Amino acid sequence: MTTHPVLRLTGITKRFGTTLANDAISINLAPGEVLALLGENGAGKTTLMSILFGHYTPDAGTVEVAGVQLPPGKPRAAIRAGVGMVHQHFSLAANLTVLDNVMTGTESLWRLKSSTGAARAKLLSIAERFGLKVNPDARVGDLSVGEQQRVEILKALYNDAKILILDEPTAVLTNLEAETLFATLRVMAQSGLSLIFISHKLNEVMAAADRVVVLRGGKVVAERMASATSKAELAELMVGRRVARPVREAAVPGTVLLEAIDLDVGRRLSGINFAVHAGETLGIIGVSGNGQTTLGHLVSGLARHTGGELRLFGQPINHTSVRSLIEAGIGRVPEDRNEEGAIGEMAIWENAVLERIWEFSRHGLVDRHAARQFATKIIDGFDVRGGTPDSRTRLLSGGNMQKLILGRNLQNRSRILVAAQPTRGLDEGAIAAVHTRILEARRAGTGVLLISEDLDEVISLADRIQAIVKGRLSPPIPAEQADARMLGLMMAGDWPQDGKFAHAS
Amino acid sequence: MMELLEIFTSAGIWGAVLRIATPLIFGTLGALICERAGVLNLGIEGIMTFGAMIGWLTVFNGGDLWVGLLAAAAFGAVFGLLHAGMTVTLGLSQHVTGLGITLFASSLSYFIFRLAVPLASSPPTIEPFQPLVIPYLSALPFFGDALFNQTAPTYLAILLAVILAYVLFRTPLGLAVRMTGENPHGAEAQGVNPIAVRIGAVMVGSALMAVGGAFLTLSAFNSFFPTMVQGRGWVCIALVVFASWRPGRALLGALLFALFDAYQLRLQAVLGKAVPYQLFLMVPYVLSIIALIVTARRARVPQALMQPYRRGER
Amino acid sequence: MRLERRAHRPLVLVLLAPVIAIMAALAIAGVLIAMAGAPVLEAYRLILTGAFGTRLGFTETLTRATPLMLTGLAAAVAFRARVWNIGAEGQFYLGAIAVAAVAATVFSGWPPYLLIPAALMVGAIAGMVMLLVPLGLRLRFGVDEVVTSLLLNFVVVLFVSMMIEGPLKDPLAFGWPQSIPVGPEAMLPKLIDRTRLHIGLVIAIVIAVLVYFLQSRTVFGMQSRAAGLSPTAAVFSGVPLAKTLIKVACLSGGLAGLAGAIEVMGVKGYVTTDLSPGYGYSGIIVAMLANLHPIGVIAAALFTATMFVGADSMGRALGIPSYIADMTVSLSLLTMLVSIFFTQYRIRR
Amino acid sequence: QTVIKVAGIHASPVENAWNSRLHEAMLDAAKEGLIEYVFSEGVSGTDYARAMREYAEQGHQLIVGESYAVETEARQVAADYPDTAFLMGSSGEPSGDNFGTFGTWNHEAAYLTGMLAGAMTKSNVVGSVGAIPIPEVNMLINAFNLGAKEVNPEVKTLVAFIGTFFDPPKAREAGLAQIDAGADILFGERIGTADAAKERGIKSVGSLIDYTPRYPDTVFANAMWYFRPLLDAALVDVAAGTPVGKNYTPTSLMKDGGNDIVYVPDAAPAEAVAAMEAKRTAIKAGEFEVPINMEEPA
Ligand SMILES: Nc1ncnc2c1ncn2[C@@H]1O[C@H](COP(=O)(O)OP(=O)(O)OP(=O)(O)O)[C@@H](O)[C@H]1O
Ligand SMILES: Nc1ncnc2c1ncn2[C@@H]1O[C@H](COP(=O)(O)OP(=O)(O)OP(=O)(O)O)[C@@H](O)[C@H]1O
Ligand SMILES: [Mg+2]
Ligand SMILES: [Mg+2]
Repeated sequence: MTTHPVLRLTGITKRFGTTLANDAISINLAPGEVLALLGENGAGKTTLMSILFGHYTPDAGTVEVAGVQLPPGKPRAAIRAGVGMVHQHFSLAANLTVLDNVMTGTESLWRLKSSTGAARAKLLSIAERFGLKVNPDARVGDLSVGEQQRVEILKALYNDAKILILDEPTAVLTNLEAETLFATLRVMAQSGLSLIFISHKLNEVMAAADRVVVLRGGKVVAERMASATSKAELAELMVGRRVARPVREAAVPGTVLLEAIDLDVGRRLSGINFAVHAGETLGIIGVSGNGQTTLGHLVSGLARHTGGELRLFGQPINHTSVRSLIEAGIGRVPEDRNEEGAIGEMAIWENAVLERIWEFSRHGLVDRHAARQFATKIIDGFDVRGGTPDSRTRLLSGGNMQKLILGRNLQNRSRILVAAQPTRGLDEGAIAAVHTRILEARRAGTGVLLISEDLDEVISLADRIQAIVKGRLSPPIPAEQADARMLGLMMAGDWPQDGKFAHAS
Repeated sequence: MMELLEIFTSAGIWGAVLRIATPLIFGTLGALICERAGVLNLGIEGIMTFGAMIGWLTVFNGGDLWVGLLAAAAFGAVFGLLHAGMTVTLGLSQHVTGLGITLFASSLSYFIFRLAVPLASSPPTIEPFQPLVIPYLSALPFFGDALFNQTAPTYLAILLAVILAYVLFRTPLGLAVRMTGENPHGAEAQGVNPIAVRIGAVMVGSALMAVGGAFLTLSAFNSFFPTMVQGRGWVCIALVVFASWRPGRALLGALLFALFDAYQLRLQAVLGKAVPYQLFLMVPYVLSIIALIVTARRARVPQALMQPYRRGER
Repeated sequence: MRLERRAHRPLVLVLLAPVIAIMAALAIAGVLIAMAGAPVLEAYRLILTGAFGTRLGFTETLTRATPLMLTGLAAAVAFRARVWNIGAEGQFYLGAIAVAAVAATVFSGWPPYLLIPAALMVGAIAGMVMLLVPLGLRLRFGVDEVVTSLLLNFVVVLFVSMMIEGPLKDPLAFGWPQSIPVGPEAMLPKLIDRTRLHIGLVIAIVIAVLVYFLQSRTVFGMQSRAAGLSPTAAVFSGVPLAKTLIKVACLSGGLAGLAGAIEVMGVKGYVTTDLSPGYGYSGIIVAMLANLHPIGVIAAALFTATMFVGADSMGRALGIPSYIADMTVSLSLLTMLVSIFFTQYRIRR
Repeated sequence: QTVIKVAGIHASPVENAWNSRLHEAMLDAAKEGLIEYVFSEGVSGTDYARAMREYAEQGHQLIVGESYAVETEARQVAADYPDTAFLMGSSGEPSGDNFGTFGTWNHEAAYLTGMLAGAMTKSNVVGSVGAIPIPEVNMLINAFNLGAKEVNPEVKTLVAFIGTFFDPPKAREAGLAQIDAGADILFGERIGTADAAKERGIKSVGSLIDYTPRYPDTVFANAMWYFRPLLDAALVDVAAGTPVGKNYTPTSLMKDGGNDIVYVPDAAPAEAVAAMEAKRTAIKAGEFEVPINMEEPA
């Protein structure tokens, strides 16, 4: 490409306290180009994009769009210059409508009347053109995550973005949704839009990007044309050493540990059947909104079944509570580690013991010594980096927080591990670490219930796979028979009604 | 028992409702603007007091009544700026700052009043707003007395509720305010400066609160007394929640509250001391709580209410 | 120019912050004092001697700090668990009136060593009940307790007024609305004779230490903090959310109720509707100044009381309007908030 | 003759009608060179005892104020400072040698205003707006009602309490409510009541201070109360060194100039004025005693 760049970042440097988040980063973007920005958690990707968009003021460096330098720290100027951004953490107002969200800031604040009609028409026409269907009057809080993602993109496009930045747009999407998204993005690129996207999913990067820039520790460490690199190389560039996801060996399933028989949870789960064996991983896949959260909550002690039977070690159990399940040996990894998994403002040691506080207290008094020791063991044993037992948990990166959560569950070897979306948003190195731990636990005889929307993850970890669709569970198929097409069909609800796949064991 | 209902058929009670409601309408709309932008302003009680004092003092020193209202608004905005400077720019606790401002603004009002006004046996008076005669309407039987025999600020208050509803829901500025109250990060991402919006909203809101206070000394009465605001500010804070953050319902809520107040005053005349008067005085508060229970599930609290927004922090 | 969180709080600043805050507040108050035509430096000296310089000033400062410590603790305990108790004023009054109702009637004739603890208990329970109402409404109906607890303050004060003009009216007070006295047996022993300083101060300090212990060392402390910081995560960790919040409310409301009981039994002897000059509201400010730390509450309450008693006495000595006291207090609260903030943040560029 | 150092402690701001009576009397005395006067206002119940002690320690010889909300504590303070004299508005008894009390007795004047009102009312309904039903307010309203009934047995009396001492707009609303209920003459124990009367063009009666200048066409009579006789009596005792621990209330009676009616002569019918004046003379001569009824008026 010989045309001169639509975007030029020169020498961007940004420091947060003692962290050097961006260190003299320079990047160009050509018209119609799709650039992937890759890097470990905390490499500085979001920071860089926030500077480009004007959220943060850089300590040094400049941003030029189409040859014109943007004033630092002015999102409005960036928007005017044609930069659109889809944030890693959605910046939507749940209580407002889609149209309200899209229209905010698009008109002069001192106009006496919003041109709602024109805005609606424009929104619908953009939605039409790029195949991003939405209802402009829906309340955003009522939309699914995938739909909210669409609104985020529409927001950027509505402002006539020429450069679109997407910060981990697929982190919360299913493969299917992600594929649709990338198809849309390709169309956009062809019509002249330039794109930067951030992702931890190497498949996506390889499939969608023209060029890849890799950040590490705030520096650009490599730049590759997508056609001239491989997933393995990218992974190594990111982490700085060779990483490979562990490979699952054949399972030796033992007795049934946890079993559901025709189980209902209100109207959200109905008539589901599954069985988790010792030393085996059962994977549950599905598109979000079909009942995974409820299933995860049920086996975590947060929801109760209203019909059917739940058996733990062969014994039917009627009411579950968090404590009873933990005491019975169930380890739980929640799907949202920031919301449910840990309390950012509390110390690491507190988060390590909170859910099993009775083991670390006597007569209502917390045994802080024992609790700190436990935390230290997790930190050492599970390679949790970036904190001591007494530091605030918020300081940990996503991957390390996830290791802490896994660690507190596996330190004293759980008999059953429920892992919901265990690697959501994690970088390649962290994913490998988490997967290794899960496989280790399985090898040691733990029965794992893996609930995930990431097909690759399920295929590589699970021994048997079931799909969840509209609150119902498909019958299991062995992982050996699973391929993307087959799983795709299952997630669409396409399975024989007699409950058996013809070729299932 | 008929007597209890007959009270409602007198024009007097409806006129009283509008009068009693007026300071509440101003105050509630002011608090509503602040909260829509995400800032709880518990400074209201003190700001109303200051408005009552400074509005009156301006007129006492020869200013026009409208100049008095403007002075109140201006000083209200200054206290708003103080509140915003602490809670928006610095992100300090909104409760505490607000309570601190209430204490400061009220004591400062009394202090200034004491220094500025010579001691007299009964507080000096000004010539307050007179009822605005509206051609034809004021002459209507019953309705003329009930609805169209008010001073100009009362009509202004009602008009303001309508204007505010329009601004909030039909203009880009209103959308920016609502977005800021729901998700300041979202506002920022769309090129709206949430800090500026919040500061502006708190200043405007506080100005209205002060005007509500000034109504007490420039229309409802003609002198300033220390402590004369008598908790009306707190009632406004409750009314905002009661109104689910909607100007129209705020108007309604203020009128309803005033109706209870007007009714209980008249009820005393009918029932005498058969029932402790405190029970009547409790009614508006208790009803507000009941209303909150009824509307709680439906109310959409601005999501970012009381959450400080600091640029570049996550 | 923007604000940046400091990695750690420099000790020098932490120590300097209150000093700077007080100086700033006094500087602003100085302008107002000068406006009133009084000598400013003399005024400063009088504030100091007013609060500490005499036996009277010193004991009055401590007396005034006592209820503030308790209502400050009430707010600190609740806010830590994100229970927004703005209703300490009402809990204070209900605690007070409850004591007045039982001390000289139900408990009459009891020996002081039984009567006093029992009466204090009754006050605390009344305060608890008063906070359980808004908390119950929140848990059951999702009603925001900021507003309900605030509104209940007015209901309680009216209720108290009804009681002291009705069933609890003191027949010997010639019709003036005040409650029957708690009686001499129920009065808390004085710490120093011929002053108002009473044993309540010791009770408040001991309780602050206990609360500190409770919050930092016990399961309840940890769980209530978790419930406050992140209800979802707390539930996931098996923290019984409702139960924990109810306990928090009992503690917080109980402390505010106790404050009312102690004020009646320590100072006044009976209840009127001006028993509290806003102790419930000031408690919130005290708690925030203390950064919700129970031991800090002791210091913050002392500070607030010092400013008030000192400025009040100064105003009286110089003959400037007595509102100067409230002004000085509120100014120093506001400047204190700001200066504490700058121990945590710095301004860059 | 030595100048006596006097300190006033007002629970309310000195604008409050009752406090203003004390305040003005003391200001006048100071102007005449009889006393040196300092004061605190808006002193809450919690702070009241401290204010007393501070003034006592500063060496003020006479402390004037109101102990309604702090009866017990105030007497304790007096006991702790035996060399200081206290003169307190109080519903209780004097105590010791140095704690004297007084009540606010302008009920006689209120009775006389009631006589005028009873004669003047056309609707035969008169209303009173009070703060809260405390003895001295009750006594006043009862006397007013009794006076009205004496000349007009048909008259119906309305009473409203606004539940607070300080909310003039509320007093005004209460007044309006009574007008709506038929009253055509209002007795305003609270400021604000006359505003309602003025607004509706009816007549009104003031209490404690002379409201006629403030509402010239509305307030035709006032039940005045004078603090000066009380103050003078106490000052005499202080100067002479005789104990002040006694009840000074009788000094409030009309015959001693402690209260009286002030009215606009041609506002009321001549025969009503004549009847009232006759009663006034009788009271002053000690021939008629206005009944004291401290019960809450019905
Ligand atoms: N507002 C902030 N204040 C302090 N530190 C910050 C802030 N934003 C980012 N950081 C730190 O800067 C570094 C880079 O963060 P950034 O969010 O850019 O990483 P990232 O590459 O986007 O990571 P991820 O893949 O997890 O999204 C991290 O160490 C992070 O903790
Ligand atoms: N409390 C509830 N009341 C009624 N319906 C609910 C409730 N919670 C969830 N649902 C509905 O039940 C279905 C399954 O919900 P669930 O949250 O378990 O889905 P999910 O697959 O975990 O979704 P996601 O991945 O988006 O979190 C959805 O259609 C959801 O809208
Ligand atoms: Mg990121
Ligand atoms: Mg879900």
